[in-house]
Amino acid sequence: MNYTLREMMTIMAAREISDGDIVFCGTGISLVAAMAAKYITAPNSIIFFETGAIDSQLEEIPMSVADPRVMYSAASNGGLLEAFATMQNRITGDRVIGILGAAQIDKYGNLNSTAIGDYFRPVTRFSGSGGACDVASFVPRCLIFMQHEKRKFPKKVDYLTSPGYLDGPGAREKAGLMPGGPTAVITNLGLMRFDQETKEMYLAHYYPGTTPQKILDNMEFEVDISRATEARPPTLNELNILREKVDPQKLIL
Amino acid sequence: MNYTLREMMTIMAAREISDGDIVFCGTGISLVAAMAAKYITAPNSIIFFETGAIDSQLEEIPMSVADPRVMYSAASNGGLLEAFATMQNRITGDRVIGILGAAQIDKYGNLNSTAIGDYFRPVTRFSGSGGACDVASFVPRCLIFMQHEKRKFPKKVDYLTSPGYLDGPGAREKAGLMPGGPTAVITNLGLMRFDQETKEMYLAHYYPGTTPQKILDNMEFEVDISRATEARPPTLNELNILREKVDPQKLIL
Amino acid sequence: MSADQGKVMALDEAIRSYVKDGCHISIGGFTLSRNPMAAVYEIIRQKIRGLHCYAHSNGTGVDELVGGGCIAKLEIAYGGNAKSAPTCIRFKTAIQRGEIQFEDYTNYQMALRFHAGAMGVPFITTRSSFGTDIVNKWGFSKEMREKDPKIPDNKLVVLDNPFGNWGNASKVILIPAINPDVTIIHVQKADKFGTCRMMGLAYADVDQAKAARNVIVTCEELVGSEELRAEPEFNQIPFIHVSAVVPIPFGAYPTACYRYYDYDPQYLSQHSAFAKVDKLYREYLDKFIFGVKDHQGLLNLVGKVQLEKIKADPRTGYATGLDRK
Amino acid sequence: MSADQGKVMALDEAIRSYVKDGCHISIGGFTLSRNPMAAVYEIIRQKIRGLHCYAHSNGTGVDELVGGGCIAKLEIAYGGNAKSAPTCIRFKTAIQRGEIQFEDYTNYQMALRFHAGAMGVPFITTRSSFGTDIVNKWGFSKEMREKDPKIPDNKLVVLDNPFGNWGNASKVILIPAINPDVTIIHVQKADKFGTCRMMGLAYADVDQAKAARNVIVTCEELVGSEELRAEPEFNQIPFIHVSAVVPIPFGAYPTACYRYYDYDPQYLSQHSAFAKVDKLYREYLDKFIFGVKDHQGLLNLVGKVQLEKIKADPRTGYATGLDRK
Repeated sequence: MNYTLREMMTIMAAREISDGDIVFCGTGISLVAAMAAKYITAPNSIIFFETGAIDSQLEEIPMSVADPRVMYSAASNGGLLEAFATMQNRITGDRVIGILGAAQIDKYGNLNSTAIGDYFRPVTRFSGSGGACDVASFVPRCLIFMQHEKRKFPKKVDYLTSPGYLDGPGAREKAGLMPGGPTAVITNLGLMRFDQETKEMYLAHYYPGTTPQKILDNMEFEVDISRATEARPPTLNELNILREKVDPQKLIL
Repeated sequence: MNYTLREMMTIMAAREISDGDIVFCGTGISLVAAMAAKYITAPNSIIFFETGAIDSQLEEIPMSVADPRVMYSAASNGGLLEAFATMQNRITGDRVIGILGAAQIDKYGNLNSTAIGDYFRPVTRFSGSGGACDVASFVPRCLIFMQHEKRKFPKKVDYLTSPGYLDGPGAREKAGLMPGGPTAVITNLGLMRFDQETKEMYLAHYYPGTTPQKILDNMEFEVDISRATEARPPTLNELNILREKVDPQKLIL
Repeated sequence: MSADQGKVMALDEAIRSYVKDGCHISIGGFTLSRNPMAAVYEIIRQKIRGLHCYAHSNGTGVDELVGGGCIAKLEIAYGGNAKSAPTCIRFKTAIQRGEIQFEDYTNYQMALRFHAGAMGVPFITTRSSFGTDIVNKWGFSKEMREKDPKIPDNKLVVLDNPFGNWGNASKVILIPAINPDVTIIHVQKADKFGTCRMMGLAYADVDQAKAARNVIVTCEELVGSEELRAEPEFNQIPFIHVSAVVPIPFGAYPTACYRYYDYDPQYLSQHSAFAKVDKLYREYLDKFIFGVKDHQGLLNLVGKVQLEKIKADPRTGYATGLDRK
Repeated sequence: MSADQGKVMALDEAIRSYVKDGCHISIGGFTLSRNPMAAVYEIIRQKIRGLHCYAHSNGTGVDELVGGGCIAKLEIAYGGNAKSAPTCIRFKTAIQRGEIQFEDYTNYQMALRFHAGAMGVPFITTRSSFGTDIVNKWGFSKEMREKDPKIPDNKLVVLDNPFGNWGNASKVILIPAINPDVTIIHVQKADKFGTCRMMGLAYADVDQAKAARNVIVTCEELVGSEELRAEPEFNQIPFIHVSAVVPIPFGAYPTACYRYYDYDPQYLSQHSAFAKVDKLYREYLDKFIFGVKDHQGLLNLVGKVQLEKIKADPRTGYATGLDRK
């Protein structure tokens, strides 16, 4: 069966979402994954946006978290304060799974979405945290989308925008953060998780057609590949959902 | 012309309100004073309540600041957080005049509305601060309604619920409070103000039919009476406003 | 819980499930408006004991809980209830007799404490109450605080402003968050999943709900989700915060529910007369609370004629011209 | 100002009165929705310089202010604008060239900073960003901060929880309040005194307005006070916070205004193409901003056909089926 790598990534993420989860979404592929999950594994998951929309009825794909499409028929339309409080608050926050992206990630899952090079005179400036640092600070589980390229998996991020496990076991708690941290990094080549003990990234799954070694070749730091298995490709049903129900206009995929 | 002492007190308070003031109101006589001011000196004053109603259209007199009558046709109906922020915030807070009452007041205008006797096993327990301490902490001007009785003007209040000038000049600032403090104490016998320098209460006006000495006899502490003049009684117009426009049902007066 | 039914429950079941002896509780509303009175009376009826109650100015409801013997500890800003009880009578009596432990705050502070709880921070800042006994007199001792993990170690903390004179403030007061085990509110409209639409003033209901581990919503009307979702910006509480939804017409009676009914001045002033005398108050409880099966039973005692009198005028939202003397 | 007219002003007069060279400013909206674009373009047209701008994610508006040369200092959480500019192009260019001073925060932190400003406290608490460069890297140096009384002495402060482990938090981050000299927001409906009704998401507009010394409200429709006062609980901003009211249909264009019109994907993607090349961007400014007298002039260049395409569908509130590729 034919499928694109973006479709594969989307399905890998969708499978990480459990029924009843409150899914913090950005736009693009992360949103498509959250929308797909509602048809696949998690019919009662709730999509919500940092702008304050909760359980939006997404008849069309929003291009921004402030897109009027997120406002339509939501359970409530609040504002930024309410949205982030939902995550900072342990009562609702513990039910949230975040989906983030970044320009760089290190082996502890720390993210850079601010700048490459010097902070004051960067080679490349990106958008900055937005709500990413907040989400990464607050919620117990995070999925991270990345493109697998050496420069995007450096030994040290140029700017630490959003906390992963900082510098290893116990570091989040010591710094003052809530427990939590990234649960999976989903790239165009495979899916990585973090070791329970060391908090270091390891390869959990490689996609059909690639190899653990090829993945290592695309990272600056080394990860354990001993636990890696081949990922299960998207099913026909999953692909139909993506293509027919979630993004029929092909805005994202 | 005949008038009651409560009418006199109400008019004395109403005259303290300037046009454009935002008037923080409780209920009872303080509310009637604020309503009367809109007909007399301050047509553009704005009545607002700690419950969050701003510029309510008071067709009937509310019996509580949570009475549905304060909600009708307001500019906005918020909540407690918004109401108190309006006063704590210097931008709007500096325009607010508060009207309070209490069980005890000392010479620096500190108020007790919590308990007489020991805090833990009081002889008489009152309602407590409500929003009074907040208002007294935040706003630059406060009017205070009191009954003139010795036990209500003690040397020291049994419990300091709402700050006046604490223990004198500079004490508010030293404690961390914003500048401000009570501007007038209006009783059934006269009107007291606070000396610019000493921050101590002094008698500014005594009502027709009473004397400064009689007022002194009704206080535990001594106040300067050298500046006292006789108060101007309510005019016919003022009385008509009270009786016909503000409280025709005689719920308060 | 089936999807069809959503979170809809009977009141007695909801109270039994979420309001346990000794739990920390807050109720919505303010003085004589939108208190969840049906729920309050059910708590009394179920003889729940030892509650730790957080209140800003929840007059009618908290006074009944005190009078009903349900409350052991009370953190409160205001125990008054308008003309019929400038100081709530059972509250006053209980404190004067040393029957409950209590601690005083201000209304803004209590609202901020719920706000901090809803936000998920341990404390929040204010500039209210410097130099007063609100700061200096603690109702709960340091020892008691340190022994009980459900009470913060300090009542309030004064902190020098670490940002210099930013905001023209040399100091601030830090006040600890509240996260009740359960909050009960009464709203005009809710759907079966718990999304709420309140009309008129919201007081501190939204933060009280969002701060709580469990939330019981009683409502005048159970409406379809599509009605509420037509204007999501006016739904103050989304369903994710709510544990149980209980439709109860007149669920705030004898307090007011804006656009539905006014407070009942007759019930409240009779209540005050009863509350002043222990024996009469016991008789009142026996007749109006223990003597009936549920809130409808109380409403039956009050009678249709009286309920008709307090019906809200559609223009003003209250009972225009109601005799309130 | 006469009572008849309320606070209604022409846009150029409102900008001239309240937006001065070097003043501290914030604008409402979020990325491609409800930015006060007519006001932004008027600021550029009036060649106001040296602004200190506070932004969470005010994508379109802030990027134009940067591109228009109006901003000297920028405190910001997010400089992105959806598909057409994942990183806002003039923002990116200005930072890479060292043309503006800037400092990074998170979206929640910026929202909280406005909240603290609205509340009137010098700082507020959060648990976001421990251990990150948001805390460790300051855009504005300690020296610069101490010299400028309009910038707080610290970017952020980490404080040990003085309430023990209350809230399961060992530490908190304190973030300083923002009180802009002026905030400009665009809303769906306002009355002539400045009471506002927003539809859809409010973002952080309410706190941005309440935190500011002066507030300019631009609105799609100027409506009678009685219309807004029929449901006061849904008016997010009462008039007491507002200095000027400017009715401007399509005042948020090319960003969206829920229930009125969608964002214009065509304008935004063309804009991105212009923004990538200095010369083209100058030509764009010359034609669309400086080349027209006012916002209506810009709308005329865009043309009625295009504006018709983005008109909101009454059911969904946006332009259903709009080509957004």
